[in-house]
Amino acid sequence: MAIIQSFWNTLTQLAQESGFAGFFADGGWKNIIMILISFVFMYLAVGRGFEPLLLLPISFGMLLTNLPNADMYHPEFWEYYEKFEEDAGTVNDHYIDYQRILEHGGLLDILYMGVKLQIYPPLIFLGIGAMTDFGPLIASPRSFLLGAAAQGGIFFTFVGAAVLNMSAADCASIAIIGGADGPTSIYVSSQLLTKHSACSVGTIALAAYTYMALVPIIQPPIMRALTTKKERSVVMGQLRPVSRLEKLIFPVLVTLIIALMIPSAAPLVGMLMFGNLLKESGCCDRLVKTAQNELMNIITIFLGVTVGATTQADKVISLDFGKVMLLGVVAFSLGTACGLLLGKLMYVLTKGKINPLIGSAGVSAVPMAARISQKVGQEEVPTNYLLMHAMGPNVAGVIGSAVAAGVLLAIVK
Amino acid sequence: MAIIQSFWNTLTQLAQESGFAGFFADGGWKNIIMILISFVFMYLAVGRGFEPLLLLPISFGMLLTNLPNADMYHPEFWEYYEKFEEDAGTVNDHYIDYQRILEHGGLLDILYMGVKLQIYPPLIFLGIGAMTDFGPLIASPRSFLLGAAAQGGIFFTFVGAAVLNMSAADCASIAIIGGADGPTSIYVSSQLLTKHSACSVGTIALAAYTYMALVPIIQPPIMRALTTKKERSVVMGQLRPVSRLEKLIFPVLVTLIIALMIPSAAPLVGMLMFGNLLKESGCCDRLVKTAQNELMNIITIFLGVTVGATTQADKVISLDFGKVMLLGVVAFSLGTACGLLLGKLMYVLTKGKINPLIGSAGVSAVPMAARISQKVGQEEVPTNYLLMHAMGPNVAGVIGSAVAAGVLLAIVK
Amino acid sequence: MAIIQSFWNTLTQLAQESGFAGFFADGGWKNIIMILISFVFMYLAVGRGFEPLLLLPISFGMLLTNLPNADMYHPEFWEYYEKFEEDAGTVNDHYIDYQRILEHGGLLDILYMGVKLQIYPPLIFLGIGAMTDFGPLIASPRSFLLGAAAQGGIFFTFVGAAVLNMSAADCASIAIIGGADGPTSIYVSSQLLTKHSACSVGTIALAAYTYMALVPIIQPPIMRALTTKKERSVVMGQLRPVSRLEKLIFPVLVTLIIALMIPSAAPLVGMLMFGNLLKESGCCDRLVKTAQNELMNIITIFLGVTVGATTQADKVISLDFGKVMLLGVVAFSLGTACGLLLGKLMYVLTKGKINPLIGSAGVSAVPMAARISQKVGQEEVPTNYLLMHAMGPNVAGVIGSAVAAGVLLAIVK
Amino acid sequence: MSDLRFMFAQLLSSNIPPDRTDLSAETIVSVVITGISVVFIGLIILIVLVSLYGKIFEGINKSAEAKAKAKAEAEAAAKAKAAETEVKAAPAPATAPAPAVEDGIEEEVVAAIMGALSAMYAGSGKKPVLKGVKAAKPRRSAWSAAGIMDNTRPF
Amino acid sequence: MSDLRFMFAQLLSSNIPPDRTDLSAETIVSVVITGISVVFIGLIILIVLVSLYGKIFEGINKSAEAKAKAKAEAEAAAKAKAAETEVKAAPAPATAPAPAVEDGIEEEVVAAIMGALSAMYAGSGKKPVLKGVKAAKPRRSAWSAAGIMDNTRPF
Amino acid sequence: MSDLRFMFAQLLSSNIPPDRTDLSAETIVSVVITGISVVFIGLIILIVLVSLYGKIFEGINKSAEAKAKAKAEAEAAAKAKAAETEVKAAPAPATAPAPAVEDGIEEEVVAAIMGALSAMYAGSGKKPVLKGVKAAKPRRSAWSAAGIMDNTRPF
Ligand code: NA
Ligand code: NA
Ligand code: NA
Repeated sequence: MAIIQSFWNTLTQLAQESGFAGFFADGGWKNIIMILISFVFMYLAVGRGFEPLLLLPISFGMLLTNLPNADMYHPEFWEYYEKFEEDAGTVNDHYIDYQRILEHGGLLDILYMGVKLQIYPPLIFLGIGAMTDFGPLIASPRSFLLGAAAQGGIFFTFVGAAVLNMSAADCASIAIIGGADGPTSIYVSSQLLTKHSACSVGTIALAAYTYMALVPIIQPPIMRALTTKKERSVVMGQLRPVSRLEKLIFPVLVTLIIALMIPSAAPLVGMLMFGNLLKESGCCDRLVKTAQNELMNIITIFLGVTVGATTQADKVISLDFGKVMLLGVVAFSLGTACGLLLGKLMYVLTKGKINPLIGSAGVSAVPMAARISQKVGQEEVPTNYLLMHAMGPNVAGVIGSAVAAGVLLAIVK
Repeated sequence: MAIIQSFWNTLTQLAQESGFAGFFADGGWKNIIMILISFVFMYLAVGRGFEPLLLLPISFGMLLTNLPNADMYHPEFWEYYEKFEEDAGTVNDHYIDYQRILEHGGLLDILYMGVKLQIYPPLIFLGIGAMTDFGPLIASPRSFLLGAAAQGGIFFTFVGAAVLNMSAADCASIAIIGGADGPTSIYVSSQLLTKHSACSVGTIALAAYTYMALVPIIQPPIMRALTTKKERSVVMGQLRPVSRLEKLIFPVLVTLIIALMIPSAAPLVGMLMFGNLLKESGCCDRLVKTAQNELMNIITIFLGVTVGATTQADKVISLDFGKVMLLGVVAFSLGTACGLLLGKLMYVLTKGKINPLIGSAGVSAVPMAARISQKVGQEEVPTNYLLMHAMGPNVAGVIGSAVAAGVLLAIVK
Repeated sequence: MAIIQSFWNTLTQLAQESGFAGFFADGGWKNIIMILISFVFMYLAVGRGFEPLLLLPISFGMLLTNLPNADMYHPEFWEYYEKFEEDAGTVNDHYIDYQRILEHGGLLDILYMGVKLQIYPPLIFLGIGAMTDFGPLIASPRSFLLGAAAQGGIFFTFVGAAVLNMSAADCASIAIIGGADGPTSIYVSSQLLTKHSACSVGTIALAAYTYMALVPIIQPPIMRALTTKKERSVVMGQLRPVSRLEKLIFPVLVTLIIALMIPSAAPLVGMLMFGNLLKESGCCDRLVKTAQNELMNIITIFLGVTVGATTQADKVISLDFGKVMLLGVVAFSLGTACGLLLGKLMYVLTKGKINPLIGSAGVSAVPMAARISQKVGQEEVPTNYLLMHAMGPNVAGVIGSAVAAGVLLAIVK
Repeated sequence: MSDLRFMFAQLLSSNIPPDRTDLSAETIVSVVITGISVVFIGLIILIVLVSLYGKIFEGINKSAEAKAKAKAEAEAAAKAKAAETEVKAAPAPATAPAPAVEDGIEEEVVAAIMGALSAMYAGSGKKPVLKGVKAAKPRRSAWSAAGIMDNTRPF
Repeated sequence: MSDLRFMFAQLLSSNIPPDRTDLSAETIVSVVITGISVVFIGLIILIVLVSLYGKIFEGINKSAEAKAKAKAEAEAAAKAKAAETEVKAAPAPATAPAPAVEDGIEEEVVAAIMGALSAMYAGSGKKPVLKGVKAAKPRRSAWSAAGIMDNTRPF
Repeated sequence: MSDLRFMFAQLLSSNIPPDRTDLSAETIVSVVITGISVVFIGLIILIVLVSLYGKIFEGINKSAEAKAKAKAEAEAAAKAKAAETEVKAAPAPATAPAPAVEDGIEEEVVAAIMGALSAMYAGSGKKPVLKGVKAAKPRRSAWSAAGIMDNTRPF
C-alpha cells in the first residue's frame, strides 16, 4: 500500500514537473505557438532551402528553448541587473553574474556565453575572411562606394523603427538587418538589447537570415523597377589582375583605417581581415583550412542553436515580432534601392561605363546578391558577365555593414 | 660555501616538492596502486582493444591525476560546499567556486569544467545523432519496446545498490551503467555524485566502458541460456524502406515527446535528435561532418582525460570500487536479460515472427550489441541476417537510456 | 539647426573616440611605433618565411592591440592584484578577477584566458606529441644527454639577465627562450610575469619564434667554430629498429619519471606524452588526427593572436625589449654551444664514434636544428646522413626544455 | 499555478536527496516501478506516433514517388537546357561531362569525391573532371552501417 | 588630455541609452546623417588609398614580374643541381619526376594534391609520385569563386 | 608529514619571488647549478631506464617476431575462411580483393588510403576497391619524417 502511495506520489511529481504541465501554466500556450513557429522555420530551412546552415540550428534552438521545464536556457540569467561594486564605489547597471550561469546554467546558457562574450561573430568573420577574395574590390576600388550606399538601408530603417516608438536598442538592432549580414546582426543586437527591449537576438537573427534567403525574390523586382533597359544592358569590361602584394596589403590597410576610425568595428573588421591575411599569405594553409571549416562549423552550430534559444515566447508572440519582420524587409529593400541609385549616379558620371545593377550587390549577402546582379543583367544581354564586377560591391558591403555596426554601437550605448 | 648551501637548499626543496616525496606522504601508497591500475586499463585499451578511444584517455587521466604534487586536478575544488547567498537570503549547498577554479585550477580542472557544466556529454550525443540511422527503428517501431525493456537492468541494479546501503546518488550512478552508454553515465554521475559519495565519475565511466567492451563476452551466454534453439532460429523478413520525410519528422517528434515527458532528459535527447535532424536534412553536410568528427574527437579527448582524472585514490581503493564493478556487470546482465525476456514475450505474441535474440541489443552499446544478436543468430541459421532488425532496439536503447537517466535525475536530487 | 548641431556633436564625439585621437593622447606615439614593428614582423613572417604559422598571428595580434580605443585587449585586467579572501582570512596577491574579464573583456581578453589558464601550451604539446616519433631517441638513449646539455643555454642566460638587474620573473622568462620551444616559453612566461615585469608574454614569444626561424643562420657558424674538421667528418652507423612495445612504454615511462621528479613540468610533459601514446597506440587514429590538425590549428590561431596582444607599447618600447632580443640570441647560442661541447666530450669518450654536430640539435627547434646538423655534416662528407642521429637529441631537447621549465617554475614563485 | 505546484511538491516531496543512504524498501520499489513505467510509457507513446505517421506516409510516399520521379526528369531536362547560359557553382557536376559511374553507386558518393577534388581546386578557377567511380560489389547496407559505426562510434 | 576628453564627452553626451524610446526627430536625423557620412568617409578613404597603391604597384609589378621570372628559373636550375646532395622534405615535389601537369593549372593545385597524397604517406618513408593532373576547360574564375562561396559561406 | 614539510619549507625558503630584482650571486649560481643538475639527473634516469628496457626488449622482440609472424599467418588464414559468414566492418580491407600493393609500402599507408575512400562511401553501403598503390623510390625514413614535421610542426 505504501509502495503504491509512493509510486503514485513519484508519478504525480514527475507529471507536475513535465513539460506537458508547463503548457497549462501561465503563458504556456505561447510556448505551443512558438514550437509551431519553429516548425515553420525548420520547413523553410529544410524544405525550401532557406539558409539551412543557420536557420536549421536556429529553429531547433527555438524548439528546445520553448519546451517547458527543460531549463536548457534561462533568459533571466542574461538580463542586465544592477550591482553595487564596492571596489569602484559605483553601480554597475550592466551586471551579468557569470558565476551563477556557470553554476546553474543549462546547456544552451553555457554555449550562449560565446554570443554574449562577443566571440562567435568575430570568429565567423575570421572564417569568412579566410574564404573571401577581395581581388575584384582591389581592382575596382570605386566598388566601395556602392558597398557604402547599400548601408543606407540600415540608417533609414532606424528612422522607421524610431517612428514606431521602439527603443534605441531595438531601432539599431532592427536597422542592422538591412546590412544583410548574420554575424554582424547578432554582434550588434547581443550587445545592445536589454530586458526592456521588444526584440531578442534570436528574432533579429531569424529576420536577417530569412531575408538573406529571400534575396532572389526581394531584389529583382526592385532592380527592374529602378533601372532602365538601357542601363541594365551596359556591358562591363574585364577587371585588371591584382598582384599578390596588393592582396597582402589590403587586409592590413583596411584594418588600420576602419579600426582607427570606428574602434567599435575593430573586432569584426579585424578578424575578417586577419582571416584574409592568413589566406593571402599563402604560408598558413593549415590555419586557413581550419578557420574556414572546422572552427567555423563548430561555431555555426553553437551560434545557431543558442541564438534560436533566445526566442522567448514573450518576445516573439507580440506585435513587435511583426514590426521586426516588416521593418526587416523594408531595411533590405531600402539597402538594395540605395545601392542601385548610387549605381545609376555612377552610370551617369562615368557616361554609361558602369552597369547600375551591380549596385544592389552592395547589401552583402555574399555571394547571392552578386549572382542576382549577374542574372538580372543577363536577362537583357545574355552574354554579359557582371558577376566579377558585382563581387566588388558585394564584399565591400561586408566591410560597410561592419562599419555601420560600429557606428551604431558607438552612438547607442 | 654559501653557494653549496644554497644549492643544497634548492635541491632539498625540489626533492620535497617532488612526486617521489608525495608517495611517502599520508596515503601516498594508494597513488602507486592507482598508477598500477591505470597501467592495467592502458593495457586493456591498447593491448586488448577495449574501447580504446575512451579507455586510453581515461587511463592516462588516471595516471596524471595520481602523480603526487602535479596538481593537474584538484578534487577539493569540485566538492559542493555551502554558501550563504546574500541576494537570495538562502544557503546554496551546491556551491562550486568557479572564480577559484579559474584562478588556481590545473589543466585538468579547467578541462573538467566541460563535464561539470554538462556540455561534453550532450555534444557527444550531437555527434552520435549525426552518425545514427534511425531507419530500422522507424520501419519497426515496436523495437522501442525492446529498447525500453533493456533499461530494466538500470532499475533493478538500483535495488541492488540500495540493498548494499549505498547513497541514492551512488545507486543511481551505478545503475545507469546498465544503460551501456558512456556519455549518459557521465552525464548522470557528474550531476549526482557529491563528496560524500563512494564513487567518482571516473569509476562509473571506467566500469561503463569496460563492460561495453566486454559485450561480446557478457551477452552470448545469457542469450543462449534464456532462449530456446527454436526461438533463436526465427528468420525475420526484410524491413520496409523508410522515406526521407519520415526520417526528418522522427527526430523532432522524439525531442518533443521525450523532452516534454521528462524534461531532465532534454539536453541528451535534444542534442541526439538535433544531430540526427542535421544529418537527415541533407543540406547541412559541413556541419554534420564537423559534429561527427572534429568536434566529437576534441570533446572525446577532453572528456576522457578529465573523467579519468576524477579517479582519486581514496575513491577507487576501497570496497566501493569492487561494488561498482560487481553491480556494473549485474546491471549489464540484467539489462540483457530484460531485453531477451520481452523478446520472448513478443515471440509468443507475434506467434514466432520475432526472434528474441534482437532483444539483447536493446541495451544500446551501439553497434556491438546488435552485431552480437546477429552472430548468435547465425550460430543456428547461418543465412539469418538479424543485424538490421537488431539495429532498431539498439538505437531505441540509446533513447531509452537517456529517458531512464532523466527519470533518475528527476527523482534523485 | 538643432539637427546640424546634433550631427556635429555626434561626429565630434566619434572623432574623439576614434583611434586617430588616441594617437595624440599620452604615449599614443608609442602605439604608432608598435604598429610599425608589427609590420616588420608581418614582413618577416610572410616575406621571409620566418615561422609564419606563429609569427603572422602574433604580429596581427600586435597590430590589433595597439589600435587605440579598440579595447580588444585590456592589460590591466590581467595584472595580479591583492584581494582579501574572507573565507581563508588571507590576502591573495595573485588575484585575477575573471568575472570582470567575462563582463568587460574584449575579444582578445576572452581568447587570452586560454593562455592564462595554461591550457593552450599543453594542448599544443598534445598535438606535437601526436606528431613526434621518439624512435631515434629510444634507439639511442644517450641522445638524452645532448638534449640535457643544450638546456645549459637556459641557465647561463639566467645569469646574464640577473646581472642586468632584471627581476627573477624576467630572468626566467628570457632564459627559457634558449629552450627554442614556443609553447614552453609561453607557458613559463605567462605564469611568472607580473605587472612589474619588464617583458610581456608577447615579447618573449616574439623573440623565441624569431630565433627559432633564425636557426639556420645562428647555428652553423657556432658549429663550425667549435668543432674540428675531423670531428665533423665522423660517419655514424644505422640506428637499431625500435619495436612497437618500446614506443608504447616510452611515453608512459617519461611521464612517470619527469612528472614525479619535477611536478611543475607535468602538464607539458604529460600532454606531450599523452599525444604520443595516442599516436603509438595505433587504435585512436581519429583522435590523433584531430589532435595533430584541427585542435592544434584552432589553438595556434588563438594563441598567436592573443600572445601578440600582450605586446603593449609600454613593454616593448623600452631598453628592456632590446635586452630580451639580445639575451635571447645569447641563450640560443649558448644552448647550441653547450650541446656541441658535450658532443665533443662524447666524441672523445666513444673514441670518435659520435659526431659532435648532432649536439647542436639538442636545443629542440624540431626539426630544423636536426636538419642543420645534417647539412653542416654533409659539407665535410657529402654522403653522411646525420639526420636520423640528430633527431634523437632534437626530441630529447623538447623534453629537456619542459624539464628546465619545470625547474624554473619550481624555483621562481 | 506555481503556488499550487510548490504546495504539491511540499506535500509529496518524493525527491531523494543524493547523500541519503538508508533508503526504505518502499522508496526503492517505487523508484523501480516508476522508472520502468515511465520509460515504457514514453517509448510506447513514440511507438503509437511513429506507427501512425508511418502508415500515413506509406500512402503518401507511393503517390509522391511517382510525382517526384516525373518532376526530377522534367527538371533534369530543363537544367541540361539551361546549362549553357546559367551561372553554375564550381562543384556542380551537372555541367561537366558526367563521370562514368557504375550502376548502384549513390550520387552522394560521387558528389563527395567531386567535392573533395573541387576543394583542392578551390580558387584556381579550374574544374576537375571525375572520369569514373567503381564500387566493389555492394554488401547489404546494414552491414556497412554497423561497420562504419564500429569504427567511428564507440563512445 | 584624457581630462579634456572626459569634459568634452560630458558636454556633448550624444550617446543614446539603449532603453530610451521617445527619440527626438533631431536625434534620429542626426543618427542617419552621421551614420551614412561616417560609412562613406571611411570607405572613401579606403578608395583613395587602395587606388593609390594600386597605381604604385601596377608600375612595380611589371618590372617585378620580369625579375621574378628570371630568378625562378635560376633557382629551379640551382635546385635541380642540389637535389642529389641536399636534404629534401618529403612533400617537396621538386626532386620527384615532375608530374605531367596540363598547361594553365596553377602550381598550388598540384601542390594541394601532392600534399593530400603525402599526408597519407606520412611516416611511411615512401613518397607518392603524381603522374599527372588534368583540368576541365577552365571557366572564368569568378564563377567558380561564387560557386565555392555559395557552398561554403551562407553565414 | 605535511606539517613537517611546511616547517622545512619555512626553514629553507629558497623560492625566489618573481618581482625580486637584486638577486645575490649565490642565488644565481645556485639556480644555474641546480637547474643543470636536475635536468641532467632526470634525463640520465631516463637513459638508464630506456637502455634497460631496450635491452630487455631486444631479446623479447626476436622471439616475439617469430611468434607474431606465425600467428599473423594463422589469423589471416582463419579470417579468409571466416570471411563469407562473419559480419565485417566496412573499411576492413581483408574481405575485399587485396589491392596490388608494391613491395615495401607499409600496410598503414594502404589502410589510410582505404580509410579515406571508405569515409567518402560512408553510409552508401558500397565498398570501394583499392586497385593498387605505387610509391616512388623510398628515401630514408628520417628524411621524410623531418620533411613532414617541417611542414606541420613549427610551433
Ligand atoms: Na552589408
Ligand atoms: Na541503453
Ligand atoms: Na629545447
